[in-house]
Amino acid sequence: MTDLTVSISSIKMDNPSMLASGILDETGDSLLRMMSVGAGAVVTKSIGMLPHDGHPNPCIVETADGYVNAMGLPNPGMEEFAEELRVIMPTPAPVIASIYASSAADFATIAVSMEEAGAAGIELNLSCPHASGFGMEVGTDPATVGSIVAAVKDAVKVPVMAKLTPNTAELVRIGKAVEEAGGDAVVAINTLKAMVISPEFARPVLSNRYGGLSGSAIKPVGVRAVYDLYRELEIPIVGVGGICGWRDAAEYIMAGATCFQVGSAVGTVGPEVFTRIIEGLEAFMGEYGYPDLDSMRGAAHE
Amino acid sequence: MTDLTVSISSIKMDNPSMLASGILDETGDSLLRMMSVGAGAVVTKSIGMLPHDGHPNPCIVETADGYVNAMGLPNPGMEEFAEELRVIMPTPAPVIASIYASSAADFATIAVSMEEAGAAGIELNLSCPHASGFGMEVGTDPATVGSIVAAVKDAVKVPVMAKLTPNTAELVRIGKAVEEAGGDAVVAINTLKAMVISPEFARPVLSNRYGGLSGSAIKPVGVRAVYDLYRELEIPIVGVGGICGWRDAAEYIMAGATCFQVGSAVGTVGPEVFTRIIEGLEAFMGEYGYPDLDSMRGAAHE
Amino acid sequence: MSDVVRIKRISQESKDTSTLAFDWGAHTVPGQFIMVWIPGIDEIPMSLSSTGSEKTVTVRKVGDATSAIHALQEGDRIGVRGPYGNGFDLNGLRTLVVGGGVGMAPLMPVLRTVYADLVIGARSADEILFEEEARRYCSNVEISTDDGSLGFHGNAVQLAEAMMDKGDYEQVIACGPEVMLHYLFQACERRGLPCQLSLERYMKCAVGICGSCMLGRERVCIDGPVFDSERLRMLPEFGRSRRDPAGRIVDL
Amino acid sequence: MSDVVRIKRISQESKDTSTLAFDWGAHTVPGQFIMVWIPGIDEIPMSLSSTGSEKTVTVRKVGDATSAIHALQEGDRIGVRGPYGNGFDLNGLRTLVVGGGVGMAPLMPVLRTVYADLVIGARSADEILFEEEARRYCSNVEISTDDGSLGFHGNAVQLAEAMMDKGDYEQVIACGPEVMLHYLFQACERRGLPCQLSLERYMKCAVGICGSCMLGRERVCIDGPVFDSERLRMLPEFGRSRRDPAGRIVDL
Ligand SMILES: Cc1cc2nc3c(=O)[nH]c(=O)nc-3n(C[C@H](O)[C@H](O)[C@H](O)COP(=O)(O)OP(=O)(O)OC[C@H]3O[C@@H](n4cnc5c(N)ncnc54)[C@H](O)[C@@H]3O)c2cc1C
Ligand SMILES: Cc1cc2nc3c(=O)[nH]c(=O)nc-3n(C[C@H](O)[C@H](O)[C@H](O)COP(=O)(O)OP(=O)(O)OC[C@H]3O[C@@H](n4cnc5c(N)ncnc54)[C@H](O)[C@@H]3O)c2cc1C
Ligand SMILES: Cc1cc2nc3c(=O)[nH]c(=O)nc-3n(C[C@H](O)[C@H](O)[C@H](O)COP(=O)(O)O)c2cc1C
Ligand SMILES: Cc1cc2nc3c(=O)[nH]c(=O)nc-3n(C[C@H](O)[C@H](O)[C@H](O)COP(=O)(O)O)c2cc1C
Ligand code: FES
Ligand code: FES
Repeated sequence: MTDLTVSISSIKMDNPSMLASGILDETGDSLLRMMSVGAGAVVTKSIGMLPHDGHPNPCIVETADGYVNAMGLPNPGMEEFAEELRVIMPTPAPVIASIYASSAADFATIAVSMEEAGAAGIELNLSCPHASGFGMEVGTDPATVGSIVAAVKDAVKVPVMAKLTPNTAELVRIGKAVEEAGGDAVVAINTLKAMVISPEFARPVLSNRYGGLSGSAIKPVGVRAVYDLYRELEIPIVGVGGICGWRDAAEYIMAGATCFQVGSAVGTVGPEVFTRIIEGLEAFMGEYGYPDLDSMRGAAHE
Repeated sequence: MTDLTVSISSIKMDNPSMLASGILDETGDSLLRMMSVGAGAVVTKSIGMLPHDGHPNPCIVETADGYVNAMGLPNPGMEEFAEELRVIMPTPAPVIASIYASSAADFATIAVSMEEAGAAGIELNLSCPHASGFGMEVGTDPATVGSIVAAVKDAVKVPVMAKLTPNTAELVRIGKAVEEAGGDAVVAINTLKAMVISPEFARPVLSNRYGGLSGSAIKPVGVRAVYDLYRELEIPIVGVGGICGWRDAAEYIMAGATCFQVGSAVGTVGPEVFTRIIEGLEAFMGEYGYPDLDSMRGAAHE
Repeated sequence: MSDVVRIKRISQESKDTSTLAFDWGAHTVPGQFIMVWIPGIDEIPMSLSSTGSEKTVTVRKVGDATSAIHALQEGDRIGVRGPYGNGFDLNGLRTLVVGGGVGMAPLMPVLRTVYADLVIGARSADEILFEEEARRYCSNVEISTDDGSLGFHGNAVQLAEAMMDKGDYEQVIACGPEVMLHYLFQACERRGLPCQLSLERYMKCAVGICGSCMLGRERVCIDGPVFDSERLRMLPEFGRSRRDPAGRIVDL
Repeated sequence: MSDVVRIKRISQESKDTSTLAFDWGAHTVPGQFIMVWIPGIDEIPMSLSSTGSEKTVTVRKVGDATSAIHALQEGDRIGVRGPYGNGFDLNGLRTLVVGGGVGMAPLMPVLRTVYADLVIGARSADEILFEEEARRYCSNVEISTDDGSLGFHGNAVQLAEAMMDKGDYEQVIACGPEVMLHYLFQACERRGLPCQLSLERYMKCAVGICGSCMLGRERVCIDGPVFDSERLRMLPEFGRSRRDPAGRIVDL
């Protein structure tokens, strides 16, 4: 029997798959739906202090092998979203609240509100590449990252994970800063800073001009990032970027990921992608003699 | 009539397409072949002081939308390659010699040898993501980059372009360093640092473990890089990354590129990709009223 | 599929509604929609009111983006991507089609494909859309206006109910304001008549990942926009509330 | 297409040559090759010696990677990617097939498909490959050995020339050491007989981008490995020089 259970500190999961932040996770019902198709945990849309519409349309472009998006962190705000969570609690799988803010204090405030509403963990969005004053802009400096992680760890009891940007040569240093500040896990990667231009209209397509590239296109970059992090960090790594089948998930786990997240493939494959990945992973582990995830994790490093 | 001619300092081209370094450009005959299918200029394989076998196989992986490669800079060395060039001179299109070295002095030595052999320009490979002591490792520090550019500029009369790595948040600063050191152009982007793992064999596929992602997958990242550079630099920008059709080329030009290079598409589409891109670009420019490349360049910034 | 198309023809359908025609090769089915990009303004969902190789959208002017569309000239270009959504299930059942206002748009490809009776509802006579063309396909076209300026004086649901009671329809296909659709649904439920209703929610990605168009557990952009009775019953929000662009609950 | 396959069966063909069979769904044509990955050792090009849904490669032990392949057991796994290359043009002409040494490998799928006469050449009797199977497909199988231990005493080209002069062949298809192929090509040119020869060069990418396999202006991996007389005439390097992994010119 293959054992797919896994945990990140106190977050216990039936399987290592998580819904990535920003994907069908702005409402309670959508979170429940993703649990029903097999997600081992779900991460919410990144939630801020106040309601926010996000960038005007167009905020997504379909590319050959993924998406370039600049949603601009739309969210109903901490208070209204806490209510969404309260309504669905208790849930069949853990809910991890992704949060964003422009100061350590605000991060802590939102984290507390999410914990109170039932979140089993907090994911700090330190990596959104297309929101000024937030995301990546706070997430490329190791000291700032450390102070945010420390502030949130002080404020809540649930595990705190930090989501990192790949748009830097300093990825591992920032991961170290998370670890040193007491973070429970790092999540890598967020989207790659990107742009799509319309030749006919001679302008960037996205209203925000810049966006973030996700989907299969970025998988080899994400796998590399996780591999790099695993060499230097002790805390668990959650791998994300371009996973759309069990092979991709297996690559991330062998690179060193404890869990993995699926985002774009919910669109390109469909929500059932979770069921398929988990079934495929289980079959692979059975055939290749991995009794559990521990035995497989980091296997590509040997 | 649409005018497709363009120049980078003294390098005059019939059209703005260039063969990217590392693609069918290790022998004189292969360079001639790429000119025959329409490349406006060709960039050679990156040449070092001494012959080098490169990394053992496997050194390439085909991904959904591109390649991950770690050739490891195989090349016959400066002397033998200079001979390849001498044999084919004069050529119907300019040959730009890509060179790599681990010190500014070596860069200058190789550049001189290439100039003497007939190269119309020099491209400094400051960006290969998978060769220790070379490439990206010398190309992520603005001061080092500046000193290499200055040394090569001192040594040769032909234009000198510096090829930048996208694996850094400092891209624009490094571009600035090239400009300040007297570089004639920047080339962006080289491949994204990446890895592919084989689940079945529980190991990275490439013998070098790390490789560089190229092809359609990276186009939105390359376009963004060129857009960023164009905002800050005065010198011309050569765009490269994922171009496989005229639309892609048009995106780069509108982002601010003076010329563009095509690499992976020579494999995925075929060498005729040059003819097709140029024809498509000409038709587009005719239909949308761009008499020449100047009128189109940077159009997405307005 | 994302493209730039050139507007071939513009027809004024009523004082605030126009149809724009363009050639676009994408294969589409009745009930699907596209995202229309008006550079510098917005990108908005629009049902296809023709689904052949010549496509049309029929646009009611209600705000910035739709006004910008109304300002376009023949020969101008727009960005389109899609088609998105599931479309209607054209199953051969005897069908009553009910269109309210610009909700007629996605119903036109249905009427061109299946033989059905039709109710067109609007506030007043000058807002009735596609009557002439519809009469070419349908034996029985009935009109309702809120102000009684044409046809039945009252709303489309009342008229449709009367027709359901007379006729022997096996299903109802409809599009229009959600409140109308909600009453229509209840009328059908009372009669045990299955429905296919095309709904709207605020759309951003249209590809089923952003979650802005959620209606209960359903993504209107990809699981919809057409919902059948079975799914409608599981959607307590239907007819009651929607989400604004920030994801907040707003009463209808 | 990149896959991991499990070796079903290993057959020893001669003292230094074995055939490995595995199931692999890729559609391939006679004359194509694959890249075989032996993790931790190397990845090398190998012709397919069977191109059905069960594929085989026939490997001569000459160095590290081929020795590692010879050390594999049934049930072991290898990585494969491909198929690559153009393959032979099986055009219905009366054909003489000439195989030298392990050059027989890509010719076996040809012999299974077309009706041809065959010359098998090797240094000595115990290095003759596939004779038994070939006799099942070919009316006329002739053997040459350098040491005269079996069949014609001499090289395959001499034997082939004799057969060309007797027979009324319309083309020659061959694979083997390049020096042999070069002489064979000249023999054919003298007789005005078109050839299709499968050549080898050092391969890294196999997808036509790295340039390591250049032969003049041709990429052996994708424009080849099979070249016809017309293209062979344009390749002054053919039979004379090749490139080493660094791209340096090396005499053959
Ligand atoms: C699947 C679908 C099909 C549609 N088909 C048609 C059609 O065929 N003809 C037609 O005239 N209208 C159609 N609409 C409605 C149309 O999208 C809106 O009228 C239009 O977006 C209004 O934009 P505006 O900028 O002019 O108005 P605004 O002033 O910006 O908005 C007016 C109202 O339009 C709606 N709206 C605005 N943006 C969006 C958006 N991105 N997604 C959904 N709703 C939005 C909101 O309810 C808003 O309150 C459809 C909507 C959907 C979801
Ligand atoms: C298209 C093609 C089809 C081939 N088909 C067959 C076949 O069916 N059966 C068979 O036994 N052999 C075949 N070969 C030759 C086979 O690839 C080499 O024998 C093998 O690579 C040797 O590897 P090694 O490590 O054992 O020997 P090494 O000691 O590494 O090398 C011995 C010689 O093999 C050649 N070689 C090594 N690596 C490569 C490489 N990457 N690409 C090309 N040549 C290389 C070189 O000439 C080298 O000098 C084919 C080669 C090509 C190009
Ligand atoms: C439409 C969309 C919205 C996203 N929103 C968020 C977000 O709010 N917070 C966040 O941390 N990441 C967000 N992301 C990034 C994803 O969580 C994920 O890191 C990225 O898409 C790579 O994974 P994928 O290739 O599986 O999509 C978003 C991605 C997409 C495509
Ligand atoms: C097989 C291969 C070899 C390459 N070798 C070099 C090289 O020697 N020097 C260099 O500067 N770039 C090299 N590159 C990078 C390309 O020149 C180019 O920057 C990159 O592939 C992105 O362009 P593309 O998407 O069009 O391939 C190589 C790329 C590939 C795929
Ligand atoms: S509009 Fe994004 S999920 Fe429907
Ligand atoms: S092996 Fe790379 S081009 Fe042929």
